[in-house]
Amino acid sequence: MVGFILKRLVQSVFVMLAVAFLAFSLFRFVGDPVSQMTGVETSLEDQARLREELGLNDPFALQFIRFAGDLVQGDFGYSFRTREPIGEMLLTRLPATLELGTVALLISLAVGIPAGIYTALRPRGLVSQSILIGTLIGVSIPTFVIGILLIFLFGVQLGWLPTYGRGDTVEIGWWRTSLLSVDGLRSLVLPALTLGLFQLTLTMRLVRAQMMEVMRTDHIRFAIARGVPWRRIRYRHALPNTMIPVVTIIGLQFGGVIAFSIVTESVFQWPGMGLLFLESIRFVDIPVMSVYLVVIAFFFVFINLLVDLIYLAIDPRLRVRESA
Amino acid sequence: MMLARLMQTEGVWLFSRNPAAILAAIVTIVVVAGAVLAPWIAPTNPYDLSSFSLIDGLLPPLWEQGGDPRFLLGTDDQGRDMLSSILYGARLSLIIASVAMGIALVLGVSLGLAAGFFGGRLDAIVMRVADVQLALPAILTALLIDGISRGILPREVHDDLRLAVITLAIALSLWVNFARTARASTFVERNKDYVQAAIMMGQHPLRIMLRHILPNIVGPLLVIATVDLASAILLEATLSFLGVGLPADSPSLGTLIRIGMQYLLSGEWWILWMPTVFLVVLVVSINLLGDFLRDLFNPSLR
Amino acid sequence: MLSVAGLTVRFRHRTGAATAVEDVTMTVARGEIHGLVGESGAGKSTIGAAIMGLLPPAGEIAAGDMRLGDTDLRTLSAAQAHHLRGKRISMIFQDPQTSLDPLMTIGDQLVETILAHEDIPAEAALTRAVDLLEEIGIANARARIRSYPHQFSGGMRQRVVIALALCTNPELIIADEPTTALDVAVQAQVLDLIRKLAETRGIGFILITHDIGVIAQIADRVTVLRDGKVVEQGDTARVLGAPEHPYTKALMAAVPPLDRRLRRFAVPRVEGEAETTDLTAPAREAEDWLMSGAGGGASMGPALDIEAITVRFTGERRGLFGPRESFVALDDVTMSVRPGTVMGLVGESGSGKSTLAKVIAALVHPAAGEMRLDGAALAPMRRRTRKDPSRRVIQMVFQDPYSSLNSRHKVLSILTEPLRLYGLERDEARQDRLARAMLALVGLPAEVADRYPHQFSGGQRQRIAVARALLSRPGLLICDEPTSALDVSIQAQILNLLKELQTKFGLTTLFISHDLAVVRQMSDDITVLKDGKLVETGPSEAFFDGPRHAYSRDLLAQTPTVRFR
Amino acid sequence: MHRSQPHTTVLALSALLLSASPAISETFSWAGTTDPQTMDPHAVNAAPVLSFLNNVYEGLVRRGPDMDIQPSLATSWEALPDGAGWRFTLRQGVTYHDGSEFNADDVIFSYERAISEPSDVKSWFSSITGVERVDDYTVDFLTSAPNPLFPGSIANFMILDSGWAEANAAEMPARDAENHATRNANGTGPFVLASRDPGIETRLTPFSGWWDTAEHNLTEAVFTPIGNPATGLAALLSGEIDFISPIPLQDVTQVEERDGFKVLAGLETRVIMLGFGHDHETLKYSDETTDANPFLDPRVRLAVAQAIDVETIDRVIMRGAAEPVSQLLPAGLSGYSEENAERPAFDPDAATALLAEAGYPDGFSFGLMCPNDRYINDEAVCRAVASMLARVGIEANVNAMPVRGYWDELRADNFDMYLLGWSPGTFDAEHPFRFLAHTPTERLGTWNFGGYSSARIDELMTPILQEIDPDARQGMMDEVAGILQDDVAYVPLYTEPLIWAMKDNVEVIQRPDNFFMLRWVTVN
Repeated sequence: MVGFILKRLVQSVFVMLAVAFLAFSLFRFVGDPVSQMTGVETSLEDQARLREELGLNDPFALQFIRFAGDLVQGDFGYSFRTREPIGEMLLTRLPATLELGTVALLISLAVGIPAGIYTALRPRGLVSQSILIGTLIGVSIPTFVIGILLIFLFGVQLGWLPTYGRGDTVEIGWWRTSLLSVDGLRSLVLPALTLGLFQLTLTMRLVRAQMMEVMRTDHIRFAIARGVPWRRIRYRHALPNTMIPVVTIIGLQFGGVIAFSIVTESVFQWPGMGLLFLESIRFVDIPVMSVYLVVIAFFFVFINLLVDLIYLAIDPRLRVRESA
Repeated sequence: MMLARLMQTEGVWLFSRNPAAILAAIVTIVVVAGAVLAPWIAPTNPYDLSSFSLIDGLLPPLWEQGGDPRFLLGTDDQGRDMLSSILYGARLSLIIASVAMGIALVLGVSLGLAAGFFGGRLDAIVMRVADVQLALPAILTALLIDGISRGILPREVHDDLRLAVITLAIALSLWVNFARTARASTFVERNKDYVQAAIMMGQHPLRIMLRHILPNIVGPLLVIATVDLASAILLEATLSFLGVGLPADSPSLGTLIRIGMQYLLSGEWWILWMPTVFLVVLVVSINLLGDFLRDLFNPSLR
Repeated sequence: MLSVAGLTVRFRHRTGAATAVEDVTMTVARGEIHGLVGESGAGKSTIGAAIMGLLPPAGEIAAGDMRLGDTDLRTLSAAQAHHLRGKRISMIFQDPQTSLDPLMTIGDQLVETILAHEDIPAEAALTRAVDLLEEIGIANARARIRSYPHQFSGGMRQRVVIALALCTNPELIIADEPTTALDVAVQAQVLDLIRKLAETRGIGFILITHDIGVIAQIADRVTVLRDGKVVEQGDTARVLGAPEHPYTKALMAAVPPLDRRLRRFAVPRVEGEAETTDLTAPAREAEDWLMSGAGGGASMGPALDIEAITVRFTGERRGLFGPRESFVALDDVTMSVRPGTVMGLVGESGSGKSTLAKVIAALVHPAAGEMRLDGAALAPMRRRTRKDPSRRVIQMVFQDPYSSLNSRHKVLSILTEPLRLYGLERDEARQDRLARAMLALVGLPAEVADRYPHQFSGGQRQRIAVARALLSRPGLLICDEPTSALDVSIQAQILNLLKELQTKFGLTTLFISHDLAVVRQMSDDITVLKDGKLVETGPSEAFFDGPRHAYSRDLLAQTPTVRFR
Repeated sequence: MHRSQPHTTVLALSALLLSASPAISETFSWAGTTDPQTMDPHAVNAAPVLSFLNNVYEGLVRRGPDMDIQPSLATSWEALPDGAGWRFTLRQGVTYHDGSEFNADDVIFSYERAISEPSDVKSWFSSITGVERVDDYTVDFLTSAPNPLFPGSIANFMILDSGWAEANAAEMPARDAENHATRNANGTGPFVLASRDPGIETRLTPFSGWWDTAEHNLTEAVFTPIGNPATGLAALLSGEIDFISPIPLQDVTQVEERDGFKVLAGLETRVIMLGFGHDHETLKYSDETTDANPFLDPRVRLAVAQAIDVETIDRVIMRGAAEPVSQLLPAGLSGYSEENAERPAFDPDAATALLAEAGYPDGFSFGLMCPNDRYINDEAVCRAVASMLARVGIEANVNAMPVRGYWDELRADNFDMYLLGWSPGTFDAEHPFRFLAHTPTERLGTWNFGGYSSARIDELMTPILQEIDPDARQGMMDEVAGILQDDVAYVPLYTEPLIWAMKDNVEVIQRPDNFFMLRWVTVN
């Protein structure tokens, strides 16, 4: 079990290194950093000087090590476009994206799991069928279309909810949250829904499949044969056994959430990292792109480590390892 | 071959009593046919500049007031026939999606097979690479690849390669699925006696993987292929929406939708909704087929 | 107490309905153990499910009635039926590994079951659970009750399962193959336990099994089923001792006796095969081909010597930097198989017998030790090249006939594979001929070559597997539990087939089985393994007449036998 | 969104100050597509930045509602004898937002800063040889040759407080790393930078100590960049913002039809035109014609002009909001040539004939370069042009790309024909002439990508720049315009419309250069 965690840690480090390397090559070889930083009117000598300053003439390996080192120390360099320190840029955007992603994920779980259970327990029922078809259509409509539709329905036509941005935010230290003000929460609804919908369908279908598998296992059949009350069978026996694989998937889903938050943020003008990333792509702001890359990878890896721990917590077979 | 057999027995029977699947199949066939035959059945060729005229711009669909019999689904801001654009667009989207899916399939399955069969270090490496890929979700990968190619390729080259870039990007974000599934099922098959027998008899690993294992893991792969085809189409659309998709003179469904977005409010609703509805219908039916296959290959869910 | 009359169960299929159980009538009295015996597809389990009211959706009770005491089981509402389950009828499943919820302590599972049926405080339920565990022989139950299923061994787990079935004092317990997944030693204990419970608590048992030995050991009365119909019913001693119905007779004849070695089994004419492989023309052709391989004349398989073979499996890392746990599967095993004879290899699960086979077949690499084939060194896995001649000489017949044949390939291509691989026959037409001939030799019609494996029964598949092995002109044949997945009558046929081929071609054979009775029928010599160590090895008859080692004696003692003559 | 703490006090303060103004309004929030990437007036020479900073910083001169030059930090200015340069008399008693005094040193400092190496606005001072401090409130800008237009050309040259800049180590515009001036500002302008959240929102509050009397009645102004046009429009219609610019043309009617909203559609001064590769020996992007460049033949260029139906482009793509033009600048601006007001009529047949006559009876193919995010519906226009040209038999391979990099492509001569929009910075014909018509040199014709060259125009350039007498000047202007039209050096298409959408209760002044001046905004 310790070995298990150790292994995952090593793997995570590997992943991070690989991504950092990607990011670095991106930063180093896509376009010329110097010509990016300097205007058309900068003289060649100045460029050469800058090149030297930035250490772009040093051996590749050395540069990478420096790059990685800076990252580890939280020095992310400066944006080509706005000249701002990327660390700060991301930090100001981070809360927005995390809050959006988390809420979306919560929505997807809060709705997806029950729906999955329901459709698993009544697979032939009319409701289940319609839910299934519904979600199927849900995944088939591009996220951005859904987003725009929601905006025009609830924002413009009904005027119930804000159409863009985060609304009022409250600052707790450097963390700027929109969870503590009514306006903020209202602005969160539409983006979170848009983002959550896709994950929701995934979660639901997964839970459904797992649950149906579990309901067929011997220990459930035995529980039935022992006359254990149905709800206990479903929620005390079947559900936990269902959740084990589901938990792991949720970790992977986080990747999806981040990815789609790019789309959602661009639709709702949500001031998160995704929006920043899109802009950096539009203006070929390589440093921002590469750092964003690293940050995302970090979160992904981190979440999945977390998931592994949860996994250990809920599965006794991994927790205790002696056998009579 | 194995599919063929499946179809003539179990499959067909289940299929025949699954209206959703039948409907989906029909729709898919019709759409795909329409897309493939676009050059022959489309009223006009949207790529041929002289074939349309700005004069016909923004005409509503036939049934709408002011519709023009020449343009069943109306025209866009350039005076292009929507129907033709959609057919050609679907064609492009399907080409991109299926090529990307194909690449992902070959890449992922071969890696997965090898990893699952040989295990050990190879397996570890492949899976770590997969992890890295997973850490960079589909859209991100696609955006990056596009961004990179913008950076390193001269512009006109990049524009010529745009199709390739998009396809590659999508493929890269899809291969992991195949790899993981192939690996998992290979692990299972590898320990079955028939593979053990083959190994014991000293057959060539390549032969064992391709002749023996592969045919036995086609099922789950097929399911993934279907679902991924759908998500590939969506991904392409999303990329186009984010502006890294295909240029407007060779519009894919996604590009059409992106263009249509400008007319969401303006009253020329058909420019947005015709392609969107088309896309959704297509994807839904492909997904339905995917579901059907999944149930087919996973009897316990029946 | 339980009376079933004229029970008929139908299953709806895509091709109409099939009758799984037809007009079955039986009764179970308090404290009676009623054996329900029959081969796969006989409908034993369906009867159990019907009584429990747990038929799968496709199944429906078409006729007959079932009463438990004065309650009519058929008229119960779903809710009533569910309440009755556990309260009055309970069930024991085959595999203790999977019948318990892995995420719940056995205590919780016991308590939950008790509380489900009785309105008593949780503490009371807990104490009863503990007592119960004590009663069914789980030491230090008070502590163990807080452990999770995976912390118990197979036998202990089956005891827990039984405890769960018992904890609400049901009148009737349906035990569906309760010992099939267990080793003989454990099986004996579990059976004793059931016996005891029947006597002390007066619980009626329906004991569903395919193993006549088990029935013979503990059942008071027995019902023999075939194709869903009752063939014979009555006191165990009577039915098994003096069977009236030919099927029962055949069944009994097919049961390998532990006390003597038969030349061959008198097998009932079931399935489509020719009873003996009386040599048809093609069969003879195949035979000649096999003979011709070894330079004409009655060939002799090679001698196999195994010296100090040790196999380690490395497992999880222990601590952060601790060493990997490594588990010794085979510990310094030395034995040898005389040319052209059958060596029986017996031992409980985990004794390492299959590992040994895999080492010889180069599927597992030994940590130490040497192997010799006719005196010539036999390279271990990592050093055995694909072109190594021994690859052809050593062939294997696997336990599970369902997974040993690639279901995606036609039988023909499965069979011709060795011919191509070892370049024994270059000519396609000839390969085809030979493959079909070989089918004839193992007693299958030639045309089956054009079918796919899934179109065959287990027995037929095993015959195909044998044919495949023969088609590489083997000298050493390894049979890893070749019959343990088969019904007794089929087992008999396969054993006959193997015997014949072995004697005919003088194949050196390593015959692995957990069933001493089967081994006795097959082997000239015998080797006993326990926890990877060699217990004893020597001539078979001597072993069965007087095993030297204590462990061997227990093994013999615990193997259920059928003696009613 | 995030409220700044001193908000309420500011409110009270400004309320007190604006007691003159009609009604007390609350926060005014407006949106645009792009965020000003810096608050440093010399770091980036781009419309979004300059437009925004004009509310915070001020120059020596400023432009009025109809682009007329008004005194700002300079009360008056006069040309030094024999074209030695210009003398500016500075306004006294002007204070910066931080309260410090404005004087000549700041002007000189700002000049030094503006021509420093990292600065992006050096070009404004290409004609300046030096700046001299006469006294605390008088400064001389010295030129080598007479430069009558100089005062008009520096309306966007904004003055920083030298003290503040030095105190915050912002003596130079930021280049690789940001400096204090990137996110902070200390100008003399009507609005104070209250809070800055790059890419998210920027808050301005009225400057109590402004030297001029405020015409606006705002207590706070919030700018939010909204990239997605649909979202932006939604934000306006849902009442979350008061003003947005631009909105998609096709949505104009929608907005107008809704009550509570209005659209201000004025004409911008920007002229959209097609340019040719006059100095290209061959076509770069032709599928067949690789040995020659047909566009060298004026008849072919004229054919192009005649083949394009500007009216239809205006009707369908520009929704009738554009105005066809015949010259490089819209009618009404100084230097516009009345006698060349006619543009070649739309006449496909004539065009076909011309092409045949020029030796291309069955046409040819070529590359049309086009931005896709610079001008209103720019890509759509290019495609329309392409399809119109296709009808007279010449096939344009449209290559649309983001404006980032577009100019580099043009400078690299990667085009056969290109789309260009030009707004005369000085609001005088000399501006386009100087940049587009003059043969490319170090300082002149710098945007004449096609390398069009006319000896006559070149020799007229200097006089035009130096001539003071209006009639004589206009004479020369007319001649230049005539030459350009006869040569069909460019094919002017139309002037771009300015589309501003706002709530009914918002009153703004739409200046032709599309700068949004808060000081003219009133909310009733």
